Amino acid sequence: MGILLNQDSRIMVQGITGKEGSFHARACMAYGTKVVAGVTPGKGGQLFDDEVPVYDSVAEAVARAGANVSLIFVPPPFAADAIAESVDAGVPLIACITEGVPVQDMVKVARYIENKPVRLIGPNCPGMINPGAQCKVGIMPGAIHMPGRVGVVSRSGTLTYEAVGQLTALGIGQSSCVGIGGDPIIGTSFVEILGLYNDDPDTDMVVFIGEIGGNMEQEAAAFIGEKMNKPVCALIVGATAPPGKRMGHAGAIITGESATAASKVKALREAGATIIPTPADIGVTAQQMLQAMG
Amino acid sequence: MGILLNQDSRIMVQGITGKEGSFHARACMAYGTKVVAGVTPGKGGQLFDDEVPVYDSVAEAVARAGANVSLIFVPPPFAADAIAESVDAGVPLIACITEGVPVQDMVKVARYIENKPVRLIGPNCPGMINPGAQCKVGIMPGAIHMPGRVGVVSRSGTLTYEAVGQLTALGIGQSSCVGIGGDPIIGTSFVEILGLYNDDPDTDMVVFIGEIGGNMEQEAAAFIGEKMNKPVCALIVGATAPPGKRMGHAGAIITGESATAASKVKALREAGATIIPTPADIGVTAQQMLQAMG
Amino acid sequence: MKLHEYQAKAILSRYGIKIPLGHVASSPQEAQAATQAMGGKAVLKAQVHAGGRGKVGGVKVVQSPDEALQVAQAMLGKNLVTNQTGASGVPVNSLLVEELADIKRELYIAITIDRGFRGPVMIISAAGGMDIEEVSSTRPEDIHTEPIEPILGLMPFQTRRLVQKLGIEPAAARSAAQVMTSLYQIFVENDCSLVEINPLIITGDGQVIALDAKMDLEDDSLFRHADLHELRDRSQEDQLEAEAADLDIAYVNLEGDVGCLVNGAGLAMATLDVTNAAGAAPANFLDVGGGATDEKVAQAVEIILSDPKVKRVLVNVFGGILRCDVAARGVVIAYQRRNSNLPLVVRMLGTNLEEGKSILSESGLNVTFADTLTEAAQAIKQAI
Amino acid sequence: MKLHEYQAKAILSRYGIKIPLGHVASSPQEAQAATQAMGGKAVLKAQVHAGGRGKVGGVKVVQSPDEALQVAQAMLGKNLVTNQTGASGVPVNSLLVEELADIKRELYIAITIDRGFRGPVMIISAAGGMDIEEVSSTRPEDIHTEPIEPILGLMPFQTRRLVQKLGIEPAAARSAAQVMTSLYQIFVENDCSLVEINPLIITGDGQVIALDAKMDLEDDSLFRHADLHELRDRSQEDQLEAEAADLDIAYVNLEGDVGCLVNGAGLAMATLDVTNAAGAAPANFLDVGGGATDEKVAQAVEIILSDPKVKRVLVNVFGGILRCDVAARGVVIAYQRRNSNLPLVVRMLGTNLEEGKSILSESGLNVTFADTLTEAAQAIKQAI
Repeated sequence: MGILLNQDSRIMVQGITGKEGSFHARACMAYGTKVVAGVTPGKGGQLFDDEVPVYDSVAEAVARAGANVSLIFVPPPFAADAIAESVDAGVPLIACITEGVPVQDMVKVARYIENKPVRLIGPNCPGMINPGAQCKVGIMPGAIHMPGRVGVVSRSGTLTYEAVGQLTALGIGQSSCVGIGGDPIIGTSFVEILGLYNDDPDTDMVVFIGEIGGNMEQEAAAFIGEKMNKPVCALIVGATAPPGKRMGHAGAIITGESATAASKVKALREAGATIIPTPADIGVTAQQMLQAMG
Repeated sequence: MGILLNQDSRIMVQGITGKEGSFHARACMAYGTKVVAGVTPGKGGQLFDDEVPVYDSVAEAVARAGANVSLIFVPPPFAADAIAESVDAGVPLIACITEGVPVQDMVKVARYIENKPVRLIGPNCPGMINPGAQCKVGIMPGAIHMPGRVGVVSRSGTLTYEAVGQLTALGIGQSSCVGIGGDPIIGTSFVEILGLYNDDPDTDMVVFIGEIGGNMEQEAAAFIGEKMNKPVCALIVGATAPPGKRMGHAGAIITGESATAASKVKALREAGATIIPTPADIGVTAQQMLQAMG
Repeated sequence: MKLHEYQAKAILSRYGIKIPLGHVASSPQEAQAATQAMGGKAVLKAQVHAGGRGKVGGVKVVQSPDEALQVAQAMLGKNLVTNQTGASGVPVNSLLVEELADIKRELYIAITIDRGFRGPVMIISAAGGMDIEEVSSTRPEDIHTEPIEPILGLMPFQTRRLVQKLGIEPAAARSAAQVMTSLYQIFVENDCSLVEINPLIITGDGQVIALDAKMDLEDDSLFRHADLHELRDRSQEDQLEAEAADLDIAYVNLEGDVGCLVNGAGLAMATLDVTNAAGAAPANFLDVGGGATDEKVAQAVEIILSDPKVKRVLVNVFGGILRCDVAARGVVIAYQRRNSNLPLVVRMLGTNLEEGKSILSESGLNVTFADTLTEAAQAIKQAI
Repeated sequence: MKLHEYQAKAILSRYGIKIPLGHVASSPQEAQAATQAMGGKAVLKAQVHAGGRGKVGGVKVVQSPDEALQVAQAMLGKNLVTNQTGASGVPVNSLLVEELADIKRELYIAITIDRGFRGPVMIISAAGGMDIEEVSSTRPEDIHTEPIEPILGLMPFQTRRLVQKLGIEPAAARSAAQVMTSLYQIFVENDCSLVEINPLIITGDGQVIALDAKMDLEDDSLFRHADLHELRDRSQEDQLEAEAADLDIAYVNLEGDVGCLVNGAGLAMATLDVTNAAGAAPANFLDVGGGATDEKVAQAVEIILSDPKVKRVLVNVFGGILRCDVAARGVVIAYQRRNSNLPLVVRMLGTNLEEGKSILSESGLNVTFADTLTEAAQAIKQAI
């Protein structure tokens, strides 16, 4: 069935009346996602596109529309509030797409959600999709996906689409795809997503796409080495980025040995992951592994 | 064996070189308690009373002396720091005797210790004692206690001694006695201590002593009604205190219906606890119950 | 520690909360001039550390400067007795002269510490202007409580929820939310045990104004607020209670004639309970504390002996931290200093008991010893 | 956003951290006068947004006002090239003239965000004055990292531990701990991504002074610090990078000749990787972002085209949020505005792909289409 999302996922869009929110709410709906509510304070009572009720608060969206997943598009200064509102209302799964959330806001949010029964994906992420359940909670182009048994996880947006595009072009479907986000502080780590794929009976292998910067890929490598019982193929991008330069993602800045592509590739290889040679080889590498698995 | 403490409890005294700390460290040692370390920043390297090594930090006391219980006597402005230092060093059990800790310091400490493997007793409490293990971690007069099978729990200091004194005078020993403290925000509630007594094979019954103010006694009553499988006799003091007056403990201020003695007595009686008619009847009530139990 | 309304309002104003134009007057002439400056009409409010002043003439609207003069003359220098004061009341040493407000709605908003939540909660009600404890017991559904996570502070989604519960019209919603946010900041930054705006009013033109304000500072945190400590007004406190507080002794003045000295708040309450049960009435609650010296005990006993309604004294000490000989010595010192011969019942237990008893026996005081709480209560009942 | 040393020090000083007496000079005469005022000796420090200035003549001690004049003349108005700048360096527009310090010890102290801890950590080392990344790789045991729990803040037990690790003598310990506490306050209250004092010195007479200071503000939080935003010095930034930043485009100037326009940081890095792998060298990293309009794409392409080293352009767009037709239209607009005929390789996928292709085909530009990353890299290699 894939991870995080399933046929019972009922999505509310926080910021549905905004430019981004409305565009992507429509795209999610067009993909088949059950978008059951929108939330925009002060605009409660409206109907979005004549079909989705808009509420003033998340609590109302939960109580009246039975929403159980939040998809957040509010502007950066209000993102922490939107996340906290969903957590407070007991929403168990939240994807925050918003880019540019102040780091110290996320420091606080990270503490707030600790030990609470909630999973936050992002912020600054493309979201997640489960093609088999026709459920898309994010900004990825739905059409490139196809149902299948390969899990994809990445820090990035368009690079995830690139990976998915290569897979689909070769007829390899996806159980789920998750972009965990590129910010310094995010809700869910690589390790946690790998753990979900590991436990998902409908995922046979995982395509893992990391980047330079930080040491999350090393943590993932440790998990792959110790716990993962499914094959993983891994790509690290940014090998040719100049040191000390910031490459868009707050994460993609090389500081210290562990942040280099070489260090990450080494850790993943030693953990038993198959290394994808270049970003152009994602699909073919996965194909070879699937063939080897029989 | 009683609760919280046992023969393996190795106590460090934070603030051992202060007036209160040194007095009570000696009293604990005289009782038979294994006081293995003292902590006073800047005084590391000294020997307290020619036998207890003093360290600059809790981490050192843990590493070098194997301390596993902290007893805190530092002045109120430094109490939160002392607690946090013990938590940070991985000490699993802390009793903070200090009276007058700023409430907002405790608000923060309460969040900090949440979900950490640590139990904090107090602050503003007499501490805890396990007569059978000859282990006293607090300021209660050791001599009035005797080993036995009755658990005592109270918010208060001297009133706990009163209760113990009455029990011992009738030859009724105690498995453990715990004073949880009178401040608005404390580390461990009545309910948690009742739970420990409930699970302790060496406790046959519990003497419970509550006060006016707050609604912790109602929570305890709910626990007694639903979970407690041992008899409880309960006293509530402050019935004749005038409403709206603060009676020393920050807790003992009557606001709202649930804070009254009558409301608490009712809840406890309905939960199946035996009500101790007046503070003078603690011992005899326990005696009658023990006789009834056979 | 309590603040006066005008002191609390000055702090509110510093945090951006709107308050009425006002002037503190300590003489009738000042009140007259202030009323004149406000256009001839004003409200005069007695500045006392007690609620319930409105029902007993502590708040008066005046229609002219001359009326202000007369009303101020009648109020200043007198004691105000409300349902929250003792029979003697509290002195009115200053008046807050304020412009009259155009009240459309009256709301209640406060922050205090919730023990169960272990942190601050905001309490709101649309039934502002009333006694909130009465609202709480008669119409609990009109009160909403919002816990505030310390790591996040009061979040916008919470102020939106509160504003919605209060049914505040959109025009005033933003200001009301801002008041809530500021109030939380005030609570935290000043280590309050209570901040309360009752009523928070919405005016005809949609302004949100704190018409009254109450602010209690947490005593244990005053050491980090030297500036606030200076706002203390001792004239508003019970003199014996204030004296005790200076000595770090917990003391509450009661109505009976049995002076009580106990160590420990719980045992002190228990002592009140058994004394009452025996048919005697305590004159006070007094917890001398654990680490007391003989001098501190002596000062505590002197506070008791200086209370004219006290006819007999009960000492109940469980000698743990406080040793019995120290307590005994303190009692004797105080009786000698005060030259008192009031009957004395002493019940002591614990460390150095015998020494304590002999100190008292040899002192020549009119002392009766008791071994148990019951005996102590009986003895004090008969000690008159 | 980076601050100059003198700006950072002014903030440190406001939080009670001692800094040397200093004066900012933007002319040689000012430097001379400031040196005179300091008693004739001083250190002149180039105010540039780059580390490593000491090794390339950016910090000079002068022994007289006249020497200050000469040194300042040599430094001001020139570009300083350090190991952290590009080949053209950064302009020196001002000097910090500071009194000489009596250095007994040099320590390192900084706060930044630790991703693993999800919060701020304090980093200290007794090896102050050196490049901390070098210390970190060669002597990791000399660096200590202390996580700071946001709910508690930096606690005294932590500063005691840090002071002990640094082996600070008791006389200076209290000041050093106070510096740490203030530094955390600075970090939080100003939404920093980095604050660093290197070196923090202890003087012969036991004073603790910030001899150098670095402060980076987190860009995403600048909206709540209008005052800090004003401290921005655009002269220190790469002009194309600054222009891109103003347009909210992530752009990094590189050394090659392939201008790259990509949407998404991850895909942009992947594009650099495959371009390099094919033997061509990127002139830049450019992430135009997801919600771009044709005008924004046009401006991004114009930035690329205005870079004189660019000889060919690679567009790699995964049309999800950004539609292919919008991207195509933007590219055409820019080429037309700039009147450019540089070879163009376009690889597009996703929404409105065919429309995008036909816009480009019909534009008359010298365009080659590619379907895959591999094809795109090969095409750009040959497009010269």
